[in-house]
Amino acid sequence: MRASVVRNGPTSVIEPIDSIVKVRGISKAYGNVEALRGIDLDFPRGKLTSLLGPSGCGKTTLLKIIAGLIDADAGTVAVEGKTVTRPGPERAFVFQDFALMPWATVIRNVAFGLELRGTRKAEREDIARHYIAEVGLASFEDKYPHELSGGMRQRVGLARALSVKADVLLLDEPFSAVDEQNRRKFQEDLIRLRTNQNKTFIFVTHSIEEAVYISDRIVLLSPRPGRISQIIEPDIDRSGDPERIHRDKHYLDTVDEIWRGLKRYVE
Amino acid sequence: MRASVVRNGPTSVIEPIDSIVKVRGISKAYGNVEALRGIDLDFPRGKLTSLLGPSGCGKTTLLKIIAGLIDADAGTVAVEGKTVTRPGPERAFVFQDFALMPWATVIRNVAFGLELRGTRKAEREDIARHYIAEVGLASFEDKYPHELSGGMRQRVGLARALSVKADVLLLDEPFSAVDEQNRRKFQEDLIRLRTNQNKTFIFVTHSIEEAVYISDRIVLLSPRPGRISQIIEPDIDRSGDPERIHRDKHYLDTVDEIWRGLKRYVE
Amino acid sequence: MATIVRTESEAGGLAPFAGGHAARGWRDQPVMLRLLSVVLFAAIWEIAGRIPVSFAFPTFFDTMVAFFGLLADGSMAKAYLSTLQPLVLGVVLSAFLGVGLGTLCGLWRTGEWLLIPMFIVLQAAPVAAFIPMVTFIYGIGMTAKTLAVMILALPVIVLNTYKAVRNVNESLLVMCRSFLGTRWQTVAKIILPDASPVIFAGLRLGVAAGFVGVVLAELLITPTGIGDLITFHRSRADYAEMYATIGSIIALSTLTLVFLQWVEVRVFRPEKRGA
Amino acid sequence: MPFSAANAGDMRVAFGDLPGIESIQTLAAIERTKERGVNVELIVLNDEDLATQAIVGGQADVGIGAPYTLIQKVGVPIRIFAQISTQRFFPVVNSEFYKTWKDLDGQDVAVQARGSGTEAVMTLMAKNNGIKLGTISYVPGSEVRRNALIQGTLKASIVDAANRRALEAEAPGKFIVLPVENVSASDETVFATADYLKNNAADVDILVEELMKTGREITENPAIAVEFRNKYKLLPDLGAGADAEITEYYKETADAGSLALNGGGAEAAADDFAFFTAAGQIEGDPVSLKVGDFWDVAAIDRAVAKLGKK
Amino acid sequence: MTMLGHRVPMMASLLVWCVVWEIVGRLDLIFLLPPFSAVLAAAVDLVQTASWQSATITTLRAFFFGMALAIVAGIPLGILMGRSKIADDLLGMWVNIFSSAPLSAIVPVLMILFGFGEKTIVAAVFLFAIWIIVLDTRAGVRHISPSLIEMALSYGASRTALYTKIILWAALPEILAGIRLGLIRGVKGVVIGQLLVAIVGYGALFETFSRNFLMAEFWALTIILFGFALVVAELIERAEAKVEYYAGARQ
Ligand SMILES: Nc1ncnc2c1ncn2[C@@H]1O[C@H](COP(=O)(O)OP(=O)(O)OP(=O)(O)O)[C@@H](O)[C@H]1O
Ligand SMILES: Nc1ncnc2c1ncn2[C@@H]1O[C@H](COP(=O)(O)OP(=O)(O)OP(=O)(O)O)[C@@H](O)[C@H]1O
Ligand SMILES: [Mg+2]
Ligand SMILES: [Mg+2]
Repeated sequence: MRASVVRNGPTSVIEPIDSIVKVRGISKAYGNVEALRGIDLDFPRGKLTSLLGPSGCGKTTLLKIIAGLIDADAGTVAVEGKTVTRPGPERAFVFQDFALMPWATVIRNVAFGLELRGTRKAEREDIARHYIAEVGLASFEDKYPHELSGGMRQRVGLARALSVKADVLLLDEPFSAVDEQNRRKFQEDLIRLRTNQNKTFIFVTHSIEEAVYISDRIVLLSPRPGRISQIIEPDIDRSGDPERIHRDKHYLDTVDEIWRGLKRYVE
Repeated sequence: MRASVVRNGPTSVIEPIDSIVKVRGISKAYGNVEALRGIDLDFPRGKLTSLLGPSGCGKTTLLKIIAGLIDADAGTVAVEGKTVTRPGPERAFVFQDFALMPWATVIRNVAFGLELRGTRKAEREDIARHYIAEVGLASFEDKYPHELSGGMRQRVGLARALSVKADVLLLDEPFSAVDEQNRRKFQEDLIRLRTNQNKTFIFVTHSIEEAVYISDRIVLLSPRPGRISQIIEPDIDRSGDPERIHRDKHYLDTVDEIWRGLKRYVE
Repeated sequence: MATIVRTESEAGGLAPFAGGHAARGWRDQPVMLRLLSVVLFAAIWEIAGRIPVSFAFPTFFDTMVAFFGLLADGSMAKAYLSTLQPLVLGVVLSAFLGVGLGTLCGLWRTGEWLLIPMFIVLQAAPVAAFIPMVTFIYGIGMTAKTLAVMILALPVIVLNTYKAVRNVNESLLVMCRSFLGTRWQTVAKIILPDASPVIFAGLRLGVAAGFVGVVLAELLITPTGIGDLITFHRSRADYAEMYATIGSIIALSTLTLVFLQWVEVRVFRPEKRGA
Repeated sequence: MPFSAANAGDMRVAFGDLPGIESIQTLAAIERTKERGVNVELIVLNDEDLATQAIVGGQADVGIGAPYTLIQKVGVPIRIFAQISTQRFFPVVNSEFYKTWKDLDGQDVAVQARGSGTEAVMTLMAKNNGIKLGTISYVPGSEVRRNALIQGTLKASIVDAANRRALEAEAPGKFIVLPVENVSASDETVFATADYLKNNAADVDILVEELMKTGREITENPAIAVEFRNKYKLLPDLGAGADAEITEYYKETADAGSLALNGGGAEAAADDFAFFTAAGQIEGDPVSLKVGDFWDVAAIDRAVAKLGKK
Repeated sequence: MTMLGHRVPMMASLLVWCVVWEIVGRLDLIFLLPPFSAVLAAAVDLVQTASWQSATITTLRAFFFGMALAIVAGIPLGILMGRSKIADDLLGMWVNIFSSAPLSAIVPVLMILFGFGEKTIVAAVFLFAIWIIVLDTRAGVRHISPSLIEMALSYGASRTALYTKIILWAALPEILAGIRLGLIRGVKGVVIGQLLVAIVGYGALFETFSRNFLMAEFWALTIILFGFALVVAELIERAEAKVEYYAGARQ
């Protein structure tokens, strides 16, 4: 176990063996607010990478550029070698505010991605039911979002992303609207899920503990304009009891180190 | 260092040497929703006590009964031996949603408690200025709430509570609307503040880490109807670097123990 | 209360110029596009006038000429002098009465129970139908017209004020109580300041309604001011003048509302209800 | 745009005011016109100007009113083709305040509408009596003015025969009816565009004949007005109570001879020229104004030829 | 309001006012105000008359045509303005002006453009009702959480799917509110149109009754009309209550 910490300038990107998403020279400004500047980044296949940084540093912007929801001013994003210009079936987004359709039941929400692709109703509901069970919501199929707690709603969002069988899951602070205790539960579930499903996760969060707890790799961004300030690979053994991670020395070291790095940006 | 964990039925309250707030047999129902049932509790003077429990277990209700903002159906609350019937000058509340007047500057907001008591303007602004500095907002006196971040707004709420020189500060999830990194900063500040000011804090939170991190005493409530399920005194040494606490074995043990206790209530 | 009170302004900042939303929309619009929009409107009018759509439909140009003609010969000023009296009087009376009643209803349950349904009915109902009746009781003078203005303006002001007072930020009320505020302090230091933007929005809607009232009074009770200009020019078949008059009252009402909004922004923006 | 010419056999009649008991004759004539196979559609408008405008705009075919001003001013070829009735208006003042025309010098009065016959009468009489009226307000509806007089919110106004009687009945002695000398101008006429008159002569003839016939019948026997009302179910909303009033009204009207028996024509036009020029509503010398500029007498001529002159 | 421990519904106070009316009416203070009971009796008689029935049909037909047009035109226009900045800049000003301007002044102009009778009344209803529908729809579309739209896009929604499956639904609460307010304004429009231009339907009845001082009938008609406006608004409100939960859920 070792916390491999790699400082890098914009050019010295570490090249992992197999990276499914490649970000090259991405810059983005909103009017005269420069959100991102020259981001080069690779996301290894089958891993969970977190983007961490102070508020407003461009995490969401970067994630949406990868998703193809926002166009970058400069630079390219390639997924599986193909340049991204708009959303594609190989990427699925999980939204901070869940983005559930309040007028649709859980099952219709989960099956919505398939509905848009024209999958037949019976078929898509079978798939949806499978993933609803997967995220632990079996028997809630016919409830409406407003009948669920925050944590449960986010599970619906996750099931929806899973059900389109995308390779890359993009999660923008999925837990920030979920209460503390449910969040903790959900984090444990996510760790389990990540090992079961062979997906690539790109995860935005504000929480250092969360990032260290669940990530294979943490990308620290500097305040606006967002640039990569550090890439950290906590390399923590997640095979055992998830609770044990919280006492892992490397876990604690990594959290402290990141906190010390970010503290100066706070207030 | 020892985490003294005391299980108790409703009668076996531990009696600390000097308790400033005494809660006896409090029950409360909203219509046919029973929120609290038979709460007996003592809050030691000069300590920070947290109320922790699953969502909807009646934490806010209990805090507001102590504040005199809600009447209990049965039972009494006594502060300094006097039975509470309504808000009093010896108690001050810090609100989860800050409850700042958007049309008033920081200084007027902080001085508002004194304004209501008829303190002269010059005098109350002096006091307010002192506490604004105390919570680290010096030079923000003439800003309006909307110009501040969540963390800064909550500091204004805290300064307002401090400036009326109440003995007991009641805080209802003061950090839940504050972002993660600012929250962490604020927790550290609060620990410092608590040692400087000789006040009694009663603190409601959802976060186990937060409770363990800052509390002298943690009261765990069971799900609705809220009853006391456990009282824990983490007894952690807070004299040194606040960051060290996160690696304290007792801290981690206590967090895990509470988590294990609460986990069954989650979802 | 079982009944949820909904007023027009509730469309939430969406109703005419209400709320910060529309306010921003109004100001952010690029000048060029707005100019273009005006030019397009004028052009369509001009073309329609030239076809002509009807012999009674003047071109935009003729209308503008007529407008300046009316301005120059003073008949416009004279008409407005007469029209604006009941309008201003009615709106001012409605404002005081309405804010007073609305606050009362917001604070006092019995008053709320007794009065609010009345105003809900009045606001929802087509009261234009009984403006002519006012003539029977109050004749054709200022009183009748002022009353017509008030019939339209009062309900919306009362209901907005009432709603604002009832929906005062609950946590500020609790805060005030926890810091030992008295009833009067709560009203003076929390309720009224917190309600003031919505009350002001209600006043703006009241002014808009007042304009409607005065126009109806002019057309249904007795034409003295702009109503007289309209009917006079219509009877003389001076349609350009008639249109110029109609346009002028709409323009005046719009300008008044924009002005009020500007005032509102100046008065209530310092703290921009962000928190 | 609705410039569409009417189909033969269709006639859209625009009323410039809400029909009241004074409209029984016209309404009955219209019903009879319908009986004779002309498909008449009645359009009731808020204002006489609107009715004229509707004719000019082609949205109605036949208007009712006395559009001298507009004919002169707009130069659109509309022509009056028959007179229905002559004016019978009664300037009424509150006896507490005024007694004679002279007292009205500089005083406020209320009349029906801008450019209406009532206004013309008042201005003409003011001129004849050498006084100048104060502000003239416009209050549509004789009934409304009557009531405002009773309530005391108006002190001087002008009302029609029915309401004059009502005033006398409700507040005897409280009001004085001021004398009106030799006014026999048109109150209501029917008019249409020259094109319409040319292309729909048959329909127009039927209408004119029926107007003349009803006018003559009522003049002979005013009680027949109520029969008309019952037969054709006219003015159903006024209730049975209106019958007495109708009888009274037509008795008086018939006595005064104000229903046109021969459709007016050049004679009526001469009276109107004198009246409206005096009242300032049309310009020019009454003698030199040409009947043909305002009237199309062909239809009355044919009707008189058929029905005989009375 | 509670009385003797029972909750008294707010609208019940209207009954109190009816009693006051009855008393004032019986005292015969103002000739304009007959006792409420007489008004009710008149209402019963009125609804049996042929002229009321035909006036009702005329009025309702004009009202529903006008409303249908306003809804059919207003919602797409509102959506367009909510989605397209250019459309919003071009039209926003006019929509704002017309939504608060004294439209009664324009009613006489309508006649020139639409002729008489039904068409003008329909136009008046349309003109009174549409702007608030446009504004509310626009606001509804603006309020849609961007993430809901991004969600649809990220799952590859086509344009049609975006509008029919997301935008229309998500803006539904505001659209309904707009329609409700539009209906109330439409009722005002139909009456004003009928009073100011062509005297038909209820306008004609109002004029007839008021000019001839048939006060009981006048008030009976007024009550019927008020009742209609309130009932229609209430019905829409019911529909709104059904979707209320997601109005909040979208913040
Ligand atoms: N649509 C937009 N228009 C203008 N500025 C924007 C827009 N979206 C984001 N920004 C700005 O760009 C910067 C980066 O925004 P972004 O949302 O990516 O940050 P973030 O790291 O996700 O912040 P947070 O942690 O608060 O979610 C911020 O300063 C923000 O104000
Ligand atoms: N005013 C009220 N009327 C009716 N029920 C209420 C009211 N306030 C609270 N409750 C109910 O009482 C129970 C306790 O509420 P309370 O707000 O005290 O819980 P809490 O522990 O503070 O919850 P949270 O962690 O979500 O803040 C909940 O089930 C809640 O739904
Ligand atoms: Mg973000
Ligand atoms: Mg709570």
